[in-house]
Amino acid sequence: MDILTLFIIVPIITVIALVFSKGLERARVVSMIGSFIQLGMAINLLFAYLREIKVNSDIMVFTKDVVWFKNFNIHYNIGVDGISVALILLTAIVVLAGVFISWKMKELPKEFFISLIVLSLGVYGVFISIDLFTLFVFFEIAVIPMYLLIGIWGSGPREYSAMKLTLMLMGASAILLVGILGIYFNSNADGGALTFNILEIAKVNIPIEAQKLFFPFVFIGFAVISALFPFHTWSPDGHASAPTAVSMLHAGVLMKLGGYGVFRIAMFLLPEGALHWSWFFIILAAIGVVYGAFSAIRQTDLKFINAYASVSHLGLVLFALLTLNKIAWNGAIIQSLSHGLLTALFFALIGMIYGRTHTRDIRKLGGMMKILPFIGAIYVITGLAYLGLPGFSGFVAEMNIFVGAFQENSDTFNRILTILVVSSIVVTSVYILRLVGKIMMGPLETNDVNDLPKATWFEKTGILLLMIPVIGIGVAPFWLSEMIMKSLEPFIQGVL
Amino acid sequence: MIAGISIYEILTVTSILFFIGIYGFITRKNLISVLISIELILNASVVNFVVINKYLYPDMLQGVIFSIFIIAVAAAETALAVSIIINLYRQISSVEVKDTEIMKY
Amino acid sequence: MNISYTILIPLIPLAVFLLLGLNSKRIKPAISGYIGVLGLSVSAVLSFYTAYQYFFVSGKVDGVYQTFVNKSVWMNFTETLHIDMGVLIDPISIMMLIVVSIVSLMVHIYSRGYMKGDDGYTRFFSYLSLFTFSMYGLVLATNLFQIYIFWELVGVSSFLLIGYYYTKPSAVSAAKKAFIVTRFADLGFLIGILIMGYFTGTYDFETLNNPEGAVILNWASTSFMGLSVITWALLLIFIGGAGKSAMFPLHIWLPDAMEGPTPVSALIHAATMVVAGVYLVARLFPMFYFVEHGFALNVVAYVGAFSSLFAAIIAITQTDIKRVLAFSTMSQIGYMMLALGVSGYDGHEGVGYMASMFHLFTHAMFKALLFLGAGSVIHAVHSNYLKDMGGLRKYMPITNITFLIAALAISGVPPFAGFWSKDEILVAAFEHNKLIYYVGVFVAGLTAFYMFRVYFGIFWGKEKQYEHAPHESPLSMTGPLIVLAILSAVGGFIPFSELITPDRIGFEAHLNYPLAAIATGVGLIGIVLAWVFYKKENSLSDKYALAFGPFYRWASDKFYIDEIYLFITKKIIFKHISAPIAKFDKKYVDGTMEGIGNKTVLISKAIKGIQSGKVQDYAFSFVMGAVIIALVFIYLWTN
Amino acid sequence: MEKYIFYILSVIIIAFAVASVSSRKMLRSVIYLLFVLCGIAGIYFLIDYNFLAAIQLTVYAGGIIVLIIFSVLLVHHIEMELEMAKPLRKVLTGLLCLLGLGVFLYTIYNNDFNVVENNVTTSTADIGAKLLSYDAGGFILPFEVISLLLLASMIGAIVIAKGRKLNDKNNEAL
Repeated sequence: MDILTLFIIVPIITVIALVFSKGLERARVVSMIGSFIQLGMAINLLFAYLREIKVNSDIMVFTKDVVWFKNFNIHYNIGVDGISVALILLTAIVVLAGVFISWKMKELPKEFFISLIVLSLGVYGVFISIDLFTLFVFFEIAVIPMYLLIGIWGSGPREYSAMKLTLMLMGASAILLVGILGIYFNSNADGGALTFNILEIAKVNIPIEAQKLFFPFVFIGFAVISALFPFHTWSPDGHASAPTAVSMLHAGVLMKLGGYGVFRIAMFLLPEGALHWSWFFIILAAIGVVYGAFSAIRQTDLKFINAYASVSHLGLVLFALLTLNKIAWNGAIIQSLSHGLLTALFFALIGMIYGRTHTRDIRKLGGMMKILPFIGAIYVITGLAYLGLPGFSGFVAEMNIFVGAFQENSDTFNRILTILVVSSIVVTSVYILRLVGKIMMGPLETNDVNDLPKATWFEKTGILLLMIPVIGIGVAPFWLSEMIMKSLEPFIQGVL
Repeated sequence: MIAGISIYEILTVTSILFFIGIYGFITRKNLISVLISIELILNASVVNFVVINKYLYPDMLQGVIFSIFIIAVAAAETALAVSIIINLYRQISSVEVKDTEIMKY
Repeated sequence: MNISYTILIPLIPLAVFLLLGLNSKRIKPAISGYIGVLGLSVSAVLSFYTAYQYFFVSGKVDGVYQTFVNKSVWMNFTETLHIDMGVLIDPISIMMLIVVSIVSLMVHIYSRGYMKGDDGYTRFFSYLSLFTFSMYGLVLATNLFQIYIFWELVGVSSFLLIGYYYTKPSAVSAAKKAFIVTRFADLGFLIGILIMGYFTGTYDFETLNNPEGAVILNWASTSFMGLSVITWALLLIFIGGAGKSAMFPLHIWLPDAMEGPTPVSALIHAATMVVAGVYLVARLFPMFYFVEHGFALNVVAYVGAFSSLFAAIIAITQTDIKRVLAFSTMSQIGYMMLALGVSGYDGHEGVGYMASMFHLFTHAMFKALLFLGAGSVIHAVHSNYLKDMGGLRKYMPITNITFLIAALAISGVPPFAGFWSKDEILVAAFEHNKLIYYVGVFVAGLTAFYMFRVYFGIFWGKEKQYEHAPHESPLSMTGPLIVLAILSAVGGFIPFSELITPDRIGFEAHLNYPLAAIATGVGLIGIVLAWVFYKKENSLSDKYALAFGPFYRWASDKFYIDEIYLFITKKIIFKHISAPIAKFDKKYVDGTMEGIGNKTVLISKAIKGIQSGKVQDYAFSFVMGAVIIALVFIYLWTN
Repeated sequence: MEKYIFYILSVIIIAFAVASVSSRKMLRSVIYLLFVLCGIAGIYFLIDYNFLAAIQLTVYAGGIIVLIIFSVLLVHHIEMELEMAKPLRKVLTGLLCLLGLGVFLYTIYNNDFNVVENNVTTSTADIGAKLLSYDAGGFILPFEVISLLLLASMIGAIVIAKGRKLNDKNNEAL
C-alpha cells in the first residue's frame, strides 16, 4: 500500500471499526487508536518526505495515478510536497487532540466520532490530491460532516448555525466548481487533452482572458472557507454553536483548506489571473484582518471572539498569498499551521472552561487562574502566542508575512496595506489581553465556583499535543521554513 | 345518423359535456363529486367514439367496441374508487379532497 | 577573544525559568529562591568575567574596542536577509550586561525577603528569570530582529510581573495598559524594521552601523515625503524605543506599572527594561548620527528634553512615593535621551553618548536603590502614600542612610555617582544646544527638589500613627540596599569616557568646573527648598500649591494625558470604530448573507404551492397547459 | 322529429351535467348524473346503437349510479351540504374551461369531416361476433384483458373496502 493512500484507507477502517463498536468507551478508544495511527503515519510521512526529496526533485513526490472516470479524464491522482506534508501533520495532530478533548462526549458518541473521522478523511484527501476533481470531491466530503456535527451535537441555535455554515460553504463550492470547470475546459489550450491534473495544467498556458475570468471564481470559492471578508459571517455563528472538538477541527484544519486551495489552484494554475486581480482581493483580505480584529474587541462570547480572531488571522494568510511573494507565502503556510494549532488550543480551552462553568460570557467569568491553574496558565500562554509573541509559532509566521510583503515585487500600495495589516497586531493584543485580563485574572466573579474540577489527563494530553508544535515552530522555525521554501519554488515561478 | 343533425352539433354537445366534467373535477371539494365529474368526462368521450364511428365509418364497429370497453373500465374504476372512498371514510371520517392531501407525504 | 561561553549568560536564566515555571507547584518556595539567586549569580559572574576580559585584556586592538559576534541563522528570508540569533559583544552591551546582572542579582536577593510568604513565590522567581533572560537577550542582540524578539519578550515578562497580583483589578489593568501601550510603540518599531530591512537589505547591526558602510553612505538614495526612508525607519524605531522608555507621549503606562511588586519596579521599571529605548538608540547611534545629518537624533534630543521636564514637573505633585519614583525615572531617561541627542561621533565630540551610557549606569544603581528603599519602607508601613509616612529614620536606619545616598546621587551632589554622569550630560548639552542645556539644568533642580521632598516626607517630618511599629527590614533586603548604596556612592569614579565612546577610541574626560558648579548649585537649591518645605510639617507647601493654582492641579493629574488616551481608546476606538464595526458586521455583512438566505426561503415558499399535492391543482395546471399547447398549435398551423 | 329529440336530449344532458357539478347536495348531484347518463343513452338510441344504449342504461345508470349512491349513503348524511370552492377558483376554472371549449369548437368547426351518409343498423350479434372473433380485426384479446381487469378490480374493491379494521379484528381474534 502506498504511503499516501493509507491516509484514506485508515480513516475508512476506523469508521468501519466504529460502526461495530458499542458505547462511548469503545468508540473513543477506537477513534483514539485510529487517530494515533494517523499521527504516526503523518510523522512517518514527514521523514519519508525529507528522505525522498534528497533523491527526487519532482514538484510532487510519492505520486500515484489511477484512472477514475475515463470519459472526463478524472484520475485518482495523489502526491505531496512539503506544504501538504506540513498540513497533513497539522491535521493529524488536531484530530488526535480533538478526540482527546471529546473524551467525555455523552450524546451519540459513536456517530460523533464517525463524523469526526470522515471529516478528517476529507481533509487528508484534499491535501494529497493532485487531480482537481478528486480534490473537489474530498473538499465536499470534508464540508458535509460539518453540518451533522454542528446540527446534532452543537449548542445554542445549532440548526441555524449549521444551516448557515453549510449553505455558505456550499454556495462557495458551487462558485468553485464553476472555476474548476473553467480551468478544465481551458486545459487543452496547448493542444493536449482536457485534464484535471494540476501538474499538467500548470504546464499549459491557459489563455489570459480565461485566467482573468476564472480566477475570482476559484479564489472566492476557496476563500469563503477561509472566512474572507465579507463572506465570513458563517464563521462566528458556526463556531459558537459547534461542539468543542468540531470548532477545533473546523478552525484548526478545515479553514486551512481555503488558503491551501487558493495557493495550490488559484495561484498555481491561474498566475496571470492572480496578478490581475490581486489588488482587489488584497484589499478585501486587509480589511478582513483589521476588521476581524476590531470586531473581536466588542464581542462578549468567548467563541465569537475567537471566531473573529480567526477571520483576522486567516485574512493574514490570504493577504500573504495575494502579495505574490515567496517569503510571504512561506509566512502564509506557517501562519496556517500556527493558526491551526493555536485556534484549536483556544477552542479546546474554551470547551474546558465552558464544561466547568457552563458559560462562555466573559462578563460572567473572572479570576479563573486561581481555581484552574493549569488551564489558566495554558490559556495565558496561548493568548500570548496568539498575539504573536516571539518564541511561538505565530511570531514566525507574522514576521515572514510582513517581511515578505515589504519585498521586491510589492509596490507602495502593498506597503501601505501592509502597514495597515501590521497595525492589527496591536488590536490583537488589545482583545487578547482584555480576554486574559477579564477571565483569567482579576477577582473571582462568583463564589460558588471555588472547586471546579482540575484538568484531566486526556485534556492535558490534548493540549500538550497542540502546544508542543507551537513552541517547536516558534523556537526553531528554520527546518520548517526550509522545507516549505523549497516546495514553494515551483509555485512562485509561475507568478513572477 | 340522426336526421338533420350534423356531426358538428353532436361534437359540440360532447365538448360542452367534457368541459363541464373538467370544471367539476377541478372545483368540487368532495371525492364523490370528483368521481361524478370523471363519469361526465368519460361519457363525453364515449359519445364521441360512437358518433365518429357512426358518421364517418359506419361499416366498422371499432368505436362501438371501444365504447363498451370504456364503459367496462369505467365500471371497474368506479367500483375501486367507491371502495377506496369507503375505506378512506373509515380511516379519516371524511371524503373531502383537502383531507386526503396527507397522502402526498 | 573567544566569546562562545557568553551564550550561557542568557541561557542560564532561561533554564531557571523553565525549571521553576514548569514545576511551580512542586518546588518549595525557599528552594526556588535559592535556585533563582544561584542561577543569576552564575550569569553575573560570567558577565563580570566577560567585562574584565573585554575591557582590560583582549577587547582592544590598536586602541579601538572591537566588536565580537557569535551568531547562527535562525530563519532565512532571502539569500541576504535573515534573522540571526547570537551574541554581540561591544562596550555598550557589556555595560548593559553589568547593569542587568547587578540590579537583577540584587533584586533577586531582595525579593527573597520582600516576597516571603507570598502564594506565588516560585512563580515570581520564574518570571524574574524570564525577564532576566529576555533582557540579556536584548542586550546581546546581534541584529534588529533579534532585539525586536527579545524586546517583545521583556514586554511580556513586564506584563506578567506587573500583573503578578492578578486578582487585583488595578494590577491587571496596569499590566494590560503597559503591554498594549508598548506594543503600540512596537508597531512603529516593527514597521521601522521592515522598512530598514527592505531598503538596506540587512538587519545586522555591524553592517548597519559601519560609518563607512554602504547603508550609511547611501542613506539619501530613496526618499519619502521629504525625508530619507532610512530616517523614517529610524524615527519609527525610535517610537519603539520611546514606548519602552516611557518617553512623552507614550509614558502613560509607567506610573500605572507601579502596581507590580516593588522589586519588579526596581528591576524592570527603573533600571533595566525602561532604558532599553536608550540602549536601542545607542545601539544604532552611528545611523542616527550620520543619516540625514542627524535629523532623527535631533528628534530624540527634543523628545528626551521635553519628557524630562514634563515628568519632573509631575513628579513634584505626586503623593504616591512609587509614582514619584516612576516619574523621576521617566525624567532621568529623558535626560539620557537628551544626552544621546546632543552627542557627536568622533573623539571628545562623543561626550553626550558617553554621558548617556554613564548616566544609564549610575541611574540604574541609584534608582534601583531608591525603589528597593521605597519597597523597604512600604513593606514596613503597608502604604504607598506619603501621608501615611513620616519620621521613619528612627525605625529604619539602614534604609534611611541608603535612601539618602541615592537621593544625593540623583540630585547630582558630588561626589556621588549621579553628579559625574549628570555633569557630563550638561557639558554635552552646553556644547551643542543651549536650549536643551537650560532645560537640563532646570530639571536637575526640580529633581533634587522632588527627591528630597520624598526623602523628608518619609524619614523626617511628623511621626504618623502606625498600626504596628515599623521595623527595619531583614538582612536579605538591607543587604542589596547596602551594596547598591556603595555602588551609587562610588560608581561615578569609573572612567567611562575611556571605555565607552561612539568611535570606540576613548578620551580623557575632565570636569568642566563652572558648569559643574552651576549644576551642583541648582541641585543644592532644590534640596534646600525641599528642606524648607518638608523638613518639618508646615503649610508652606500647600500655600505654594495654591499659588500655582490650576497649573498645580494639572500637574498632579499628570496633565490629563491618561484621560486623553482613555478618550481616544474608549470613546473613539471602542465606541466609534469597534462597536460600529461589530454592528455593521451583524447588520449589514451578515444581514446581506442572511438576506440572500431569507429571499431563497421566500421564493421557495412562494413556489412551493405549485407542488401542493392537490390533484385538482395539478388538473388545473394540466388543463391549462393542454389548452395553451393547443392554442400554440392552432396558432402555428393556421398561420 | 329526430332533430328535435336530439336538441331536447342535448339540453337535458347539458343542463343536468351543469346541475350535477354545481349542486351542493350530494345525492341530488348523483341523480342529476343519472339523468345525464340516460340522456346519453337516448343519443345512442337515436344513432341506432341500441345495444350500446342498453349497456349505458344497465351498467351506468343501473350499476355505477347505484354504487355511487350507496357510497354516498354510506359516507354522507343525505341532507349534508357540500363545501364549495372559492369563487375566484370557480371563475378561473370556468374561464379556463370556456377557453378550452373554444379551442375544441374552433378545431371541430375548422375540420372538414368526411361524413358518409348511411343508414346502417348494427345488430347485437355483429357486436358479439366482433368481440369474440379470433380473426384479424377481432377483439378477443382486449375482451379477455377487460374481463381480467374486471375480475382484478372486483377483488381489489373487496380487499380495499374491507380495509385494515377487519384485519385488526382478525389479529385480535388470533
